[in-house]
Amino acid sequence: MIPVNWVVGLAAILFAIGAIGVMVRRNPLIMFMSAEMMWNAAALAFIAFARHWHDMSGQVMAFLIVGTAAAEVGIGLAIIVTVYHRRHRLDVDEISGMKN
Amino acid sequence: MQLLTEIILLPLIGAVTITVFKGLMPKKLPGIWASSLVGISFLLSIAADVHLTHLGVHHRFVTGTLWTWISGFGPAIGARLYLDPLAGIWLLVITGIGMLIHIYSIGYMHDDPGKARYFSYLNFFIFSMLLLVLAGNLIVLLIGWALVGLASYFLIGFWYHRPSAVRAAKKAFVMNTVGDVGILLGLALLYLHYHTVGYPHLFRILSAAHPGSAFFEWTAFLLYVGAMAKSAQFPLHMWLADAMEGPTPVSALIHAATMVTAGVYLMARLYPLLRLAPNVHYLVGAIGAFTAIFAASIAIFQRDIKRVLAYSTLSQLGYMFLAIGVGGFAAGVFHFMTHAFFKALLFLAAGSVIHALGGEQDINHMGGLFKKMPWTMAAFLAGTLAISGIPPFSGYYSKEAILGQVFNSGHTLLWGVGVLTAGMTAFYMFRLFFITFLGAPRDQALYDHAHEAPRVMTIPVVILAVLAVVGGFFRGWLNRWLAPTFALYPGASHAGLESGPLFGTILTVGLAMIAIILAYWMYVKKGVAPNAGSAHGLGRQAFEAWNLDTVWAWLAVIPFKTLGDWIRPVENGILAFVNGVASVVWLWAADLRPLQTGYVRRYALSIMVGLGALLAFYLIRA
Amino acid sequence: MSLFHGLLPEYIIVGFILISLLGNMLSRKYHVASWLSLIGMLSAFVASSHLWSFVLKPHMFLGGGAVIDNYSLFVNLLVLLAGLGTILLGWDERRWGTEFPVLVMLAVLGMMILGLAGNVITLFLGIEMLSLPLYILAASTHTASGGEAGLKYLLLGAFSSGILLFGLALLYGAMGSLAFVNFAKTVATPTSPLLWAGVVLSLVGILFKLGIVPFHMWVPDVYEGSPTAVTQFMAFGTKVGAAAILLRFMDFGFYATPGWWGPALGYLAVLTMIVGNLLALPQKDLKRLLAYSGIGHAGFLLIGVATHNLQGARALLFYLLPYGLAVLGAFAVLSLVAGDRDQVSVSDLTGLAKKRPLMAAFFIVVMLSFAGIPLTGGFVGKFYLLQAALFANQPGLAIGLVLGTVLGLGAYLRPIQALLNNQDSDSTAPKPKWTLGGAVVVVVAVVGTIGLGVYPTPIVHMVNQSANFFWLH
Amino acid sequence: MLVVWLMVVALVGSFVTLVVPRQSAKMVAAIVGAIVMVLYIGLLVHPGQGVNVSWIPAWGIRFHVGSDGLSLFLLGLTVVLTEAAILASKSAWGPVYFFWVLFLEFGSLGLFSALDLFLFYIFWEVVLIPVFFLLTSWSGPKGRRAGMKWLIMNLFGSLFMLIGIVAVAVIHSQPFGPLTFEISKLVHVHMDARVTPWVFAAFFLAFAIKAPLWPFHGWMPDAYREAPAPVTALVAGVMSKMGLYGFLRIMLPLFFPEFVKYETGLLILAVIGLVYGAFMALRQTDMKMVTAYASLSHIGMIALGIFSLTRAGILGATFLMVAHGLMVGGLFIVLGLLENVGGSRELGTLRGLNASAPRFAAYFLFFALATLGLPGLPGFVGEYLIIQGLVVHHVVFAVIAIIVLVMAAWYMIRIFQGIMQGPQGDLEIADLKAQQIWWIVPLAGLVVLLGVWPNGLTSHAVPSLYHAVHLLAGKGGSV
Amino acid sequence: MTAFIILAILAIVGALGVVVARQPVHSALFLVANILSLAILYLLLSAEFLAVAQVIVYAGAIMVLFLFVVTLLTAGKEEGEPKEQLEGQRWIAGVLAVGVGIALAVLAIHHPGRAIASGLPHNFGNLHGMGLLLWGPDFLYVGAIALMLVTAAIGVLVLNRPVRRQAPRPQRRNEA
Repeated sequence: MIPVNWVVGLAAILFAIGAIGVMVRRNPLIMFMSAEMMWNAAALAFIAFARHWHDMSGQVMAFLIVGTAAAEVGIGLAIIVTVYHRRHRLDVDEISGMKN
Repeated sequence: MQLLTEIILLPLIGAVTITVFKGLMPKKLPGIWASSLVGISFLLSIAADVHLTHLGVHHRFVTGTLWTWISGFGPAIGARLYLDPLAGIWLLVITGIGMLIHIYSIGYMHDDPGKARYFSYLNFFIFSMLLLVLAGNLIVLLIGWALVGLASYFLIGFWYHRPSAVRAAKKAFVMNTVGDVGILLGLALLYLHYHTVGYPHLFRILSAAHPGSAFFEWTAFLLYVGAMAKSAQFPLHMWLADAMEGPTPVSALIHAATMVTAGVYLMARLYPLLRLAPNVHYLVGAIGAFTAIFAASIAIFQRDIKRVLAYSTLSQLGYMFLAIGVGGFAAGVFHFMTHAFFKALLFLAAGSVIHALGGEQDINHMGGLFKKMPWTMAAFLAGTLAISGIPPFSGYYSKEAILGQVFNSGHTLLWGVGVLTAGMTAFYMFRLFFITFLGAPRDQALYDHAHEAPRVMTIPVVILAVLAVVGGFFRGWLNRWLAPTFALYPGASHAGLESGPLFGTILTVGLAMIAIILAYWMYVKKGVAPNAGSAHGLGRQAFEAWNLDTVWAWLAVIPFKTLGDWIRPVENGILAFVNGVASVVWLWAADLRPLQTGYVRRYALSIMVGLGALLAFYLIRA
Repeated sequence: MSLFHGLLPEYIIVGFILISLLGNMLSRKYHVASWLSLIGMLSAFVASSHLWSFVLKPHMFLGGGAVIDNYSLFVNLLVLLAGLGTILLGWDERRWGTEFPVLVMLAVLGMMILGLAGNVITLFLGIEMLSLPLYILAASTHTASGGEAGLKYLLLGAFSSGILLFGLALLYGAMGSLAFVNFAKTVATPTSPLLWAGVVLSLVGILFKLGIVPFHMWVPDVYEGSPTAVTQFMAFGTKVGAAAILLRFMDFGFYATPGWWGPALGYLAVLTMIVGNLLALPQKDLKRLLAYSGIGHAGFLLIGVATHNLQGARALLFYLLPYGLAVLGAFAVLSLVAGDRDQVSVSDLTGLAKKRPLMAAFFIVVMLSFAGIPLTGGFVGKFYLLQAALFANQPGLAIGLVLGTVLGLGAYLRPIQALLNNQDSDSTAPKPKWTLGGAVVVVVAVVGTIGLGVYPTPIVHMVNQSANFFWLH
Repeated sequence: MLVVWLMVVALVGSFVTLVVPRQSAKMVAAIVGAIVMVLYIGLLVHPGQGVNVSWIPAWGIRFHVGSDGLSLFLLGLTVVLTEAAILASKSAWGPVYFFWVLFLEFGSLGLFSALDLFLFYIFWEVVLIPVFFLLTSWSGPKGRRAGMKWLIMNLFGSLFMLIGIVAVAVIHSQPFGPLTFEISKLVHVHMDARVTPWVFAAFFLAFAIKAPLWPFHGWMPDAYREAPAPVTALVAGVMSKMGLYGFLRIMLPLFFPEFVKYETGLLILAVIGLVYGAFMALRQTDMKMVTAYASLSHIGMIALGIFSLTRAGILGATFLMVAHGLMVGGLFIVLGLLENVGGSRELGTLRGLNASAPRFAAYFLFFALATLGLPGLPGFVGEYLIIQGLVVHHVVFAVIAIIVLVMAAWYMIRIFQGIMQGPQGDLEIADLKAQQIWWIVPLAGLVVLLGVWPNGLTSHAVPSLYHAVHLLAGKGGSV
Repeated sequence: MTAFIILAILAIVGALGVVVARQPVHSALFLVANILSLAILYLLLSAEFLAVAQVIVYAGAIMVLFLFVVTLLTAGKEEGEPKEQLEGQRWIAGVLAVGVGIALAVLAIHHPGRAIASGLPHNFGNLHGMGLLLWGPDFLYVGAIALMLVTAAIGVLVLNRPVRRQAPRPQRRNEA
């Protein structure tokens, strides 16, 4: 028997690590991966709670998260490619022309 | 009532028509038109006074409301007119002398390009003065009061291209406004307490009141401030001498005969109120006496023919107020009447001289004119004798009446001042007369050009001379005429004309005679220069009117201007505050802008910060 | 009423998306897709209006996942308006290709889903469906700023969606259900920490879309970098969607316990109103200026939620319309002035009143509506919000609204004065050209703005009806 | 009903000026103004019931307009001054200018006839807009700044008033009553003692800024200086009355106890403005600024009358509002024409003009005299009534007020003489031609009429005034 | 419990690896590890279907896509990140995220929950159960996902179209 609360705790930690990734890394791909990790953490929490409540709608939600993530990754990677395919470095800080 | 309306409106019609149609009128028409309108007004005034005599003694007034002037905050105030014997005297003097001066002006202003404008102003003045005198309540009186001030402003500044005239006009206007607002506040107080400012009603209420409360003192004082400003009592007197910048007939009419006596009128009118305010009542007399001797002291040293007359006017006004101050209302009115005659006469005669000398007013350039202008000289002499109080000229009677009453009332000090002033008056008037008409010509070129005035100018002068000579004989008639007015006021024991002790008369007349002889000795025999004594020392101070202009400037003008300058930084501060708020907002915005760094990771961090803050917020609240 | 009937507008949009895709394959003519989407959205508009009278009582489907009521229909109408405006403004923008109308319709669909969302799943799906096409549209100009806009939007969007999802998960954990209806039933008692942690996280996700300070940072950059028509769509449509879901989420799901979530939103609202309008002041780029003003307006909208009363919900709904109309008008004029460029600075407007008086007049009207001057819809909206704030006994919100409005006024007056300025105008610069689509949008916006300002009664009635979801409990 | 027609004609007319040919815009505007005037005369004859229809029923907002004695003459002021401003404007300023002027008339008419607080507020802000545009487009870069300041400052105040309005309505509707914005109903609102001062302050701020009372006049110098003269006339003549009208129409009935409570403070504020404006006017060398600060001083005087909380004072304020509008409006118009021909407003540059331009001098002097409160002209009537009101409880303020009257004579005569009299300068200007300014004669006539027969106004104003301030009875004193 | 701890450590290590790894390829590989350990965790949480979906979709499809793009974009380019330039970014981000994470974790762990006594329902989380839901009442959600995938397809199409900078505005009369 897996302690559901602990699983959610794990999800929270993964979520935090993902957040750090987004804020700290400068490589857009890694940032994007970190964001995906946050989504994954949320999916994990949903599944854990679904188990806790004996309610499958949480799992449906998790499934939808996975599906959406797929679509989002498709678009995201396309954007990253268009932005970076001519650039020297994968550095998100270089993309800061608009400010103030 | 209708008669009163017509009397008032005729001059107004004149003023309006001349203003509007002056472009269309032939050159001579405005003068004739204006004079004839005032003449008709004069005839109507006589009719109105005659009408008064048919009324019962205890009901001798005509009054009525033309329309409701204002209502809504208490009992309505009407546009009221009121004629009683007191006003009747003024009515006659205003229209009568006004008419003469109009006629005189036709000659005097013959060559002036602005004469149409002049006559419209003059007519406007007559209208305003009539409104003042015939007012049936204090509000209408105040309107007339201010309008005569305005007319005086117009006429003083008639030659508006002269800076001195402009300055004098401004001074007159502002000082008169001081008087206006005094009356305004006084009448507001009266209305507050009695819910009326209409005449017979107000008199009745005041007559029933008991003297001594501070309210009466204040009200009376405020109204007296109005009279003070208009009648140029010390310390609000400086405008009058400067007012001589206007054409001379104007000085005769406004600044000698009529307008400046409005204060006397007001004080006489408010006799019941003064009775209730003994302190102010005494103040009126004291200031009157002081003004009289003060002005006389200045007049002795003046070199300008009109200025001498102006200060003598001041001095005589002081006499009138002195009379009122001791309760001699009838005496005051009497002196007003005779003064109107002889002072108008003096001014017009002086005007003839000035006219003859091509505008020269400095007596240093005059002398020996009696040969060239006999009529004028005779008239001037009559006036001078009258003002000096030599019997049997009119001035003697009125001055005697005043001094007698002062003596009888027990104000010995004031009486002494009055007597002394009488002597001084005789001195400076004869100084003026001797220097102007006798002796050798001081300026040959001017003298050669001098000529007797045209008939249109001499005739009014002669008529006035006759009046100045015989005016004193109206004494008994006046006493009877005014009795019903003062009979309306209770406790009017001293109102009628009285005569003083014989030694007083002898003293006064004797002093005057000595003064005349002294003047003759000095200016004819010894040929002392007119400006001798005014070069330095006390004489210079007196010549400069004791420098009260400077005092006033230091007391009022400069503080006000300085305050204005002090306020300027405050204003700049307020404006800067508004702009400052704007720039602070702008700076704030500029300070916030760099937070938008353009780095996407910073944006993410900002979201995280928000998240953390929200979580903390709930954690703390939970 | 069946689910199919209730979802008719959505189905119509889906249908037209598919038809357009098909059409794109068959014909590469640009205007085919535009016409299709135009027809599609108009029919959806008609369908939504048609449904209006059927849903006087809310209908719930999918176990509470979809709520068809006047509220959702009103949101539909607003969103479709935004979509129609975008299509018309982008009518001649051939460079975006035939996919542009399809993407707009997809985003519109997402916004419509947000309007009817009744559970966590539809909330999430709606937000993602709204965002994904917008990521593409933002990046679609192939310029540096377009790419930057797309990238920033994408990364931050993914980040905030992650937060949102985690919050929703926590909520689910606390409630045991995904439907807002059940939240409302469960939450009546004092709350567990897990619950409010979930609320906070999901709020962050939604407020991010709405552009509330401090989650607003993406807004100016994305607005500036995106093509003008798309910016308009973001400013209007996204706000509608986000505000709609925020309102439903908080006022419906957590109606019973307003006291503990209201104040924070109030503070955020005041902060947003002031910061947004303040930063709009010094902007030189017109789109950026409007972006910051959009942030400020998000603050105004948030008042409607923070008051957590019926008036607030109504006022928010009402305010969306005049705000949207003003956005339509402003961006339409902007795109006309911009011509082929994507950047318009305030000084580009100089002398517009001389060159195109009517265009200038219309621009002035919408600017005044932003500023909340009477006889424009913006004023009525602000008035309603103020009413809500005071009914809720929260004068602080009212004062914040006033300060924000005054600051905003300062920002809006600058373009107005620029276009009235004849002295400094560059007479050689070409006159902006009217386009048919732009003209239609501007006229509709201006007529609507003034109409709302002069006689708002019908819309007020609609709005009051729409906010009835509030009384479900 | 007629009052609505006035507004409709002004509004429709304003749009008509936009579509007619450019050169005939002024004529069309003048005709529209004249039609409004004719309608207004009809209104004078049959004041009528006004209109009261539901507008936004959900919030209990009604389109309720009407004219009673309090507003009737302010409507007249608007109508007359607008026509004068149109006639005094240059045809070259173009149709949009006249559009805004007529639009301003529309707004002002609406404001003065609104009996619903919401409607009042609508018009309150609507009138701000035309002035902003007139300042922005018809004057230089400084005008743009002035316009910005004008709009932002006024809006700042009025938005707080909006909070106040809504607060009053909301409080009135508690608990569970329907909302209403009818002034006559809101009068009966019971507010919590902690809330009232704030609501009071909210209203006060808006009215004080618009009037402007000292020290809320930060926008005033710039706006008055930069605006075209006819616009200045409208702002000083009509718009400054709106704030004061607000005091009378809204604040007095709503907040009478607060007025009693803060009376001394309010009086001090007003009296500072009175004195301050006079001192500033005394030290200005720009003739327009003299008038501007004189206007500030007069606003202080009117406010003094209102805050005296006596019948006479309030009646005087009502009267002076109308009279001051006509007088100062006329003065600004004349000064504007003078500036057009003289090319300057400075005291030193312009001097001794009477010789070349006697008509100018005459009109200038007439309006200057009226403004300084010469008895016989309406300024005096108002000032008398206000002083009559002040002496009831506040003699000190009455004394200060009369001192300022003397100063008024001083600064007005100073500026008049400086420009018109004295030795003639190098400048010779063309005098007014009759066809240029025939219309100012009726305006002057109106001023004279008001001064000679003030009862025509006051007797009409009184019933509604006492209705508006019926609470005065509680304070005692019929004066 | 042991299994959970092991999986948790694996997942956390994977996650940390993503954030720490210097090269994107390594990050992607760490993410795969993380995802796989999570998939196993799903199994333990009675979510068989999702475990499978996680492996197929995430590890199989998404990560492959990532790796593909990584190689596409990093090929022939300088690797590694320059030093942090934003002042305090790491520090504040770390503190905040760790704080938030710990707070959430603590909250979650201490959440009392309401234990449901009865066993899991039939078909809980397996293919059958999910199928019944996804092809039954929740089909519309799946439709939405489908539309999103379409969007993604369109997006890729649009974004990688040949660039036409400053395309001229179409002239109306030409069209006619």
